[in-house]
Amino acid sequence: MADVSKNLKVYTTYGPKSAKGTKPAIVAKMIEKAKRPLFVVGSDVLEEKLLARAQAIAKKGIPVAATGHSIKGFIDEEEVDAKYINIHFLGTFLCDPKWGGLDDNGCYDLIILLGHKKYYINQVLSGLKNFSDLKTINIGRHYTQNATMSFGNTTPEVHLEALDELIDNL
Amino acid sequence: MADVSKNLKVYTTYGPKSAKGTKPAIVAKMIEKAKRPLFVVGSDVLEEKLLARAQAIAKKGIPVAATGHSIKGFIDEEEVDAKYINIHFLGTFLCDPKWGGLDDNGCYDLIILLGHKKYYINQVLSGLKNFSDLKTINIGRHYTQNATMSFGNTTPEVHLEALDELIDNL
Amino acid sequence: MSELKTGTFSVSDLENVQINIGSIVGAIEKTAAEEGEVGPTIKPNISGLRDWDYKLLDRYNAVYTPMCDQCCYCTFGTCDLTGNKEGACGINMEGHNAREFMLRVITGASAHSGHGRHLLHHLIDKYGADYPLKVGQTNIIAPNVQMVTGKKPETLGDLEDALGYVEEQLVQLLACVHMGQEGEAIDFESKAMHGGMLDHVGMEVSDIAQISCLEMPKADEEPPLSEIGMGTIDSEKPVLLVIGHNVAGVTDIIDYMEDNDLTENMELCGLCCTALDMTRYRTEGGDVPKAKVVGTLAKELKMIRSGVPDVIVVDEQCVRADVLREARELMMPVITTNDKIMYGLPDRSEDDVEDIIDDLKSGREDGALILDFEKLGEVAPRLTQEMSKIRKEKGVVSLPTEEEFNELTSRCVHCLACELECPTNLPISDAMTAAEEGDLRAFELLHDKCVGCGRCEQACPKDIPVLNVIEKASQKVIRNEKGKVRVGRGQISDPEIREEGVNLVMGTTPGIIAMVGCSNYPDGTKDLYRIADEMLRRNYIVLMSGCSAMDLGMYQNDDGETLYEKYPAKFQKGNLINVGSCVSNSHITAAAIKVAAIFAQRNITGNYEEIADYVLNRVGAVGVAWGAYSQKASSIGTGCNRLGIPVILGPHGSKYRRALIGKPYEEDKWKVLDARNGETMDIPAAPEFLLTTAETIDEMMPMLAKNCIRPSDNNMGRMIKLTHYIELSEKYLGVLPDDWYRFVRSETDLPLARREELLKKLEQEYGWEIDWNKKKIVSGPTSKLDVSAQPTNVERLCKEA
Amino acid sequence: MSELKTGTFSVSDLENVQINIGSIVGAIEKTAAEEGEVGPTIKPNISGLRDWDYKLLDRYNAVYTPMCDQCCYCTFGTCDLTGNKEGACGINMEGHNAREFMLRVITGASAHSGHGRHLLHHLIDKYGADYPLKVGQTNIIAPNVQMVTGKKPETLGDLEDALGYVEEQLVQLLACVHMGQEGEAIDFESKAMHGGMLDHVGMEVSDIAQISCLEMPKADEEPPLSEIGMGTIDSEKPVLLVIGHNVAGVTDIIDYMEDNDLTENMELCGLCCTALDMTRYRTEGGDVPKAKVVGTLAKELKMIRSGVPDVIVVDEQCVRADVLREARELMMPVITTNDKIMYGLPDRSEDDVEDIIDDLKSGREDGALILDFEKLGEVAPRLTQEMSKIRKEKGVVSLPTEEEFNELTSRCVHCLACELECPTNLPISDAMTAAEEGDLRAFELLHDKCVGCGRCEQACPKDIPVLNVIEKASQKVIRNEKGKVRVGRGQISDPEIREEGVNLVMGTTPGIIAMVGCSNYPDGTKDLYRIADEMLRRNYIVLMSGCSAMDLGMYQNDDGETLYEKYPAKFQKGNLINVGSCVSNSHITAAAIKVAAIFAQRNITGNYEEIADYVLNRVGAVGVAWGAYSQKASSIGTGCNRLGIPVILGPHGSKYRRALIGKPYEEDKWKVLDARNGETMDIPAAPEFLLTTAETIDEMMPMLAKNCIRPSDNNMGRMIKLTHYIELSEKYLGVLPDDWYRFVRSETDLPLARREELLKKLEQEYGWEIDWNKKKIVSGPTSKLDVSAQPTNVERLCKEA
Repeated sequence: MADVSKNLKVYTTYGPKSAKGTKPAIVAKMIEKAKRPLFVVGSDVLEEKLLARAQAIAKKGIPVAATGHSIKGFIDEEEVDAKYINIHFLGTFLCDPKWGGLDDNGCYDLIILLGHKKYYINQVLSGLKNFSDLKTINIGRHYTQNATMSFGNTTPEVHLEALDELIDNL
Repeated sequence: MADVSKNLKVYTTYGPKSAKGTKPAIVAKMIEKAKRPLFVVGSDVLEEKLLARAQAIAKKGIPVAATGHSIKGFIDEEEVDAKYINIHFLGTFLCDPKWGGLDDNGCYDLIILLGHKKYYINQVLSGLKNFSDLKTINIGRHYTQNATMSFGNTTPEVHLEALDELIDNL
Repeated sequence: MSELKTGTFSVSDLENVQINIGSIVGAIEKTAAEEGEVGPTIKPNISGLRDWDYKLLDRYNAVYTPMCDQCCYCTFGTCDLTGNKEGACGINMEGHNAREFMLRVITGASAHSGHGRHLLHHLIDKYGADYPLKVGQTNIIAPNVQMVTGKKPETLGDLEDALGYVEEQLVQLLACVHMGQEGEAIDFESKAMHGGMLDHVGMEVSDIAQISCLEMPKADEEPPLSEIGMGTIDSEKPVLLVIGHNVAGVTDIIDYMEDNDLTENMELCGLCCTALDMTRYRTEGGDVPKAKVVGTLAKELKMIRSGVPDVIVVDEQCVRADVLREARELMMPVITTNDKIMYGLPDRSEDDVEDIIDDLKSGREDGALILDFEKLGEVAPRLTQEMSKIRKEKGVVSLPTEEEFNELTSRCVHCLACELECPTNLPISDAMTAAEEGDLRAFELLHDKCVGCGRCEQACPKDIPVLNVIEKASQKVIRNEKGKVRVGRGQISDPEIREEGVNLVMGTTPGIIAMVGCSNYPDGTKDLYRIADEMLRRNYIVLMSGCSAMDLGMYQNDDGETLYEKYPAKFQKGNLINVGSCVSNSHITAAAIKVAAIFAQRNITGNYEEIADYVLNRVGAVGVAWGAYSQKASSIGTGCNRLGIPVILGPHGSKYRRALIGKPYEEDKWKVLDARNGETMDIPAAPEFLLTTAETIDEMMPMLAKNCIRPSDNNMGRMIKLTHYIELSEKYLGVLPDDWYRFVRSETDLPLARREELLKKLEQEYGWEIDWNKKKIVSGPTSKLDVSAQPTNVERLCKEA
Repeated sequence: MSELKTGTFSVSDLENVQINIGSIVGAIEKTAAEEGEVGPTIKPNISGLRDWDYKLLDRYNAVYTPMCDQCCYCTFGTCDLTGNKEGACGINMEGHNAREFMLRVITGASAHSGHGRHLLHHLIDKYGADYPLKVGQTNIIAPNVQMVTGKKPETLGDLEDALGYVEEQLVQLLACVHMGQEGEAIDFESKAMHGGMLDHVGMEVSDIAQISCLEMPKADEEPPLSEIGMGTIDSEKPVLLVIGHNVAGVTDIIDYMEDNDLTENMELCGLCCTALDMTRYRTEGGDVPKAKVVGTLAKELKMIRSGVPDVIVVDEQCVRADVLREARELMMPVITTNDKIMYGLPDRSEDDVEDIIDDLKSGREDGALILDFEKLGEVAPRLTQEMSKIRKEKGVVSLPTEEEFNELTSRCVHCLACELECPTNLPISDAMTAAEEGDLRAFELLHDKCVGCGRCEQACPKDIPVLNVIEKASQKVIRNEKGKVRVGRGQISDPEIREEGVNLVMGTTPGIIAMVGCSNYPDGTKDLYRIADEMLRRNYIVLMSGCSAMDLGMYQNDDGETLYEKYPAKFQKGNLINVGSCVSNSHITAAAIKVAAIFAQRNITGNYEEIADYVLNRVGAVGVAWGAYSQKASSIGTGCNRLGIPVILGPHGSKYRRALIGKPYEEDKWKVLDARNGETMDIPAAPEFLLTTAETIDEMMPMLAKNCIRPSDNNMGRMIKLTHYIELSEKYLGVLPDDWYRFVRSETDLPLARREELLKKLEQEYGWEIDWNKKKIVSGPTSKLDVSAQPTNVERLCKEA
């Protein structure tokens, strides 16, 4: 079992509130329980091995917000409900209870993040942490303080293993 | 046994480096091992119960830097080597390898702190943390991030218990 | 109209040309040459006084205690600098903290001079640029301005030149905050000093402009007293509360109230320096103040939460950011009157008075921005009358009832979150317990110690409105909060300086204690009273300003007297002076400058270094900012520091991130030159710091006396100062100070009553040689007594250097 | 000399009076009245353009992404504001972050205008206050100055008035940073906008002053090319490196070198904008640049560590704080020349040249502060000659040898600390592994991506000098770093605007892409090349400045050509322009202002709101600060924003803490008025932001095209813009954009080649009604096509509002 819940070391801190370390199985459970989860992927997801996992997660029926130019990795995939949106816009809209979501079906209640630049997503999450009640889980390779929960800092290998475990649990 | 090593919660943070939580027995060992420990007490030590403990610690042969007006609590005590000094001055001198110490016998290698205003000592310790290699241990009632080690946030009762345990171990 | 270009014109060529003289006046160079002697630093730029700063910084080292270990200025960051690491731009922890400190200093300086600029625009508009400056009996109208800019302002318009210089320099300093500017801490320190100096120029401009135009006391030796305290406000009347620092708009309110006979029918009261300046308005010559003072920033939230004000008018500085949010809850309309604080309110400056009042009293709008002061003058008092009725009718209540109070105190789960979040870590939880048991005394004690910031409420997991609980529990105490504060007098007059200067310089008046700064006291407001009373009884001159001046007036002795009533108000030993509001702090440095100018006949014009050197070596003054808090306090203090005046801060002051502390054990640092011949003289370590903190009042007492000691003291002066140092140390610390002997140059320096005892100590403990027949010291002292020596740190001032 | 006071004088009374005209010129009010039409906002104060800001902010909401959850401004704090809690002063997270953003904006603005003030003092000293401003073929010498201050400067001296205004306002804004000032985020936002606007005035003053005096290209349509890159420096020669932004002192070095025939015997090269401005010095008319450009801030540490420079001269801004510490290690004396950066060095300005050189070459001193530029001009080149010999003799080496390199790479324990500390989280550990195995490609790739900040070294527990390792591994690449950068041309000329204006406003030139900002790219410098090349091929006008202009010149296509060589440099579609250095960014906003002035005949004098409204609705320009980094970039961007120009930042730009983002789904926000009659018009959401970030170049490409769309586009223009939007989306994202149809007002707006396909989509996917016979849209579009509509957001500009 890939233990990604350790090494929550931050190199700089935003303040006293920090993401909880979490494990694939817990993430899977939270996704199950969520009414309107959203899977938000960044451009780094286009790396081959990561993309395969991202697609697999998307195929579990979670709508995808493809940020950066990551949409390229989801265009021809069947069973994938992916739409392009800029992450800074997405972060803005997610704080707005009046936003209808990517599909006009209303707000989301759980955000799962993968494939983002660490420093960038940590900033976007800083907005969500401070100005929304949204639960956010970063399943990327770096611990991000500003998520509600986050995988710890891991090697690429352990990270892929964790994602596989997550997929198995979904 | 008073467990003062828990509740290291910070309400605001200075950065990623934080004091380790510690226990009376460990503190006692560190004092034993130190070549030139210095016991730095603040004015809050003049509270009766705390003063008794501070005096007891001082009587174990550790020189006392009495800051604020705490010297009042040590004047007539036998076996106590206490001198008044302003804590901001002390913090400055401690960063200076050329300082001869309160008794002209050279620099100290371990600082034990008790009876200070939390916000004030945390600032002084911020200077020591960033500009010296000195080991500092706060055995006060509040967790101070900028010490090398610190008791956690405790109630007055648990705190006194911990001090007694420390005294017993010295 | 055609334009004049640079060049040489013969005046006869200029026939039929209209020159707009009004706008020229400020630009004509009043070269200091006209003023007689001129110093070398007229309008110094950033590096202009660097040599002087380096001299100070060599002895008084910058000591950093970072508030944060990170830098988040640029987007390479955040960078962790812990352990003096370098960030992405190469700056290290020292450099960054020096920069942070400088930024806070120039923020404070900008607040003052930005305030001055606003006020000056307004007053020039109203009174004209050629309105003469009138500040009382003095030939030096603006000591700071003259010393720094090399010019003697005589009219309102003249002040623009000084402000223009300050603004240019402040922008240069702010530019230095940018990524990739200064790399070394010591030069940031010199820049911070520059900012502090500019601050005193900016403050002086602000205050002398308003003193001149608004009929404020002018170097008055006995200005009237004003009422102060929440207990002085008659809540049965309609209550108009003003908050801030800039009295410009409030004067229109006062005028309107008088013109419309409203003065008796309503209460006009204020918080912070606007309140102080309100009491100065038209009290030149001793008139009764036109308004009451509620208190300091620490009372802002408390006063609003009391529910007493019907309308709130805010101007600028030290106004809580949540005034509108808080007032909304209690149906108090808020009027903003200054573009520095607009709260997102609609600009009604151009609208009809009736419409504005209508929108506010109906509750359609929470508040209004009114930049037209004449309109403000009418709207505010009229609206207050209306709101008073409406709010009484609706039965607006604020503080909890007895029942609610009991519920609230019992709701507390004693998690201590409030205490850990409290800036002062006050024991709120214990007070809750006591209150639950019916004992309110713990809360009453907290009421004084509490700075009214409200962080406890933000932290409480049970949503207890902690501040309301404290206030409810302290109603009895609050009702008795009735004090007196002396109205700010402005400058110290020339005759006063002439009389007292010699005592100060020779040391027979033991020193000046200037208590400035904010109400962020570590242990409540009474401490101020203790300091002032102790030092006044010892014949020190005590100067007050701003929040400290207010808080001092809140305490009464057993006879029901405040210190303002107990002590006279001349510039003379044992006198207690309130110079005025925050910007009046410039008169404190001005007093030191004037001692040099009047008593010692030094040229001050463009002559900063010489004057600062004079003050450092001869004028025994110590600043105290016991409740150090705002950025302005850091700039005021730093301006004092550059001028050679040491400042002691309360423990919160450690959060300014840096102190300036000397090392008495570094012997080579405690030397000066004798200006008579350039020879080196040993001096004792006093002042031993320029900026430091103390933990408690008790600790500070002997520090005050010690740091009034100056190299130039004659033996009478030194004896007096040393006596106080020793007595205060024994009284408050219980011990003879470790270093008392270092201040002894000869037996005549020793306290008369204890000469023999101390001579014995010198012999036995320090190995000095004593001639017991003559009761004289034969050898021992490191510094020599030579009353005609002329101590200086500046080589060029020596005759044969 | 006696003083003129305010009053009315008849000139004949003034016989025998000498008026010092030189100092009067600046003060004479050149009332805008003389200039013809005058707008309502001459020298607006903080609240002067608040209405306009509120209009922008209502549509483009401030979005905060805090860099820190705490506030540590005052000593009540630190306060934790997480979750929008209130701190001790009542400010909440929103308010504090808005304030922080504003502080960064005014820091940037102060850097520029502080630089301008320094330069102006220097140039007026040298050339006189009446030296005429000369910026090329234009009647509008200073569009930003004229628009904001209401005055047309004509001489150097005239610029002082504009700077004085900027300084006064910046101090007002800095005052607002003080505790207890503004309480609502939205008013901090308006203040930030104010700071951004001031920045462009300050930049314009700086640049037109130097263009005028220093014989820089003046709106040149084909300025010369300059060499750029570390590979262009001949390290065999003595090398003098200058770093910073203020070319004032460097011109004296160039002159001395020419006068003493040193030009061929040594290399003068520069980093950052001083380098760019060096190449502009005396190249008016096409002369060969007098120096070489090394590159941007990202090359500073790399260049020093290369060991190549023999002497370093720094001036101000974007100079690493550790230059002195780094240079000391390599025996390179450092000369500081500006009081903003003094590094604690001794002031040698008054000393003898020989003494200075002696002290530096002997190593007695690490460096010197020389504020006298004439002295600097001699010392720097002479010292370089000397140091070159000495350093070669001593065999000063910098980068590791092969052997050391191997030791260093194998010392790495792959703990990843460097990667997590790296601002861009670069894969250093993997590169170490590869290098250990003899493969240097990974490091070569890192060399371009690495911003040269050195934080990796601070983090490394094994003390590996990571940057040296990268540089050593990349020597081959570095030797080939040889490019060309076009010398900065300054303003866009009136004839150019006249010709191109119509295309821009009507949309037939699809837009202007202005690439500004710093080299803090998320994925290396090549991205700039990709953006510019893509947009240039599509006939956009691409404007470059500062660091971006440099980095763009570092890349060559397969033919060995840089884009500067490939594309012409007129202000015309498909042209590539370098306006110049950081302060030249003002010419970008100036170009937009001039379009309104020249093409649309709008009065610009004191008429900010109308011009900004015009730009927002009609000028399809987008700014890109892909390497957003310094505070200056935030002020430049914010100045663009207030003028209605949207800006896209790279992902690091999220660390500016706030964006301005519109919500396309809020339908009521996307409306304007038709100035012909005041009727409301629906518009598409473009620009849909004023400030936002993008993750990658690929993502940004379609954003650029989309946000050049304006309500005023005619159908030809809209068709072209929409075509590019769709094509770029398909090319870079692989999909037709979701919202393409929202920009369609009629079938003529559709890309010609795909009209039928898209009409079908409109019918099938969006339910629009199509008349297939006429191939016309019958119903569906939300916005109407009306080429003569005059979109505006300002009610007062409507004829019948």
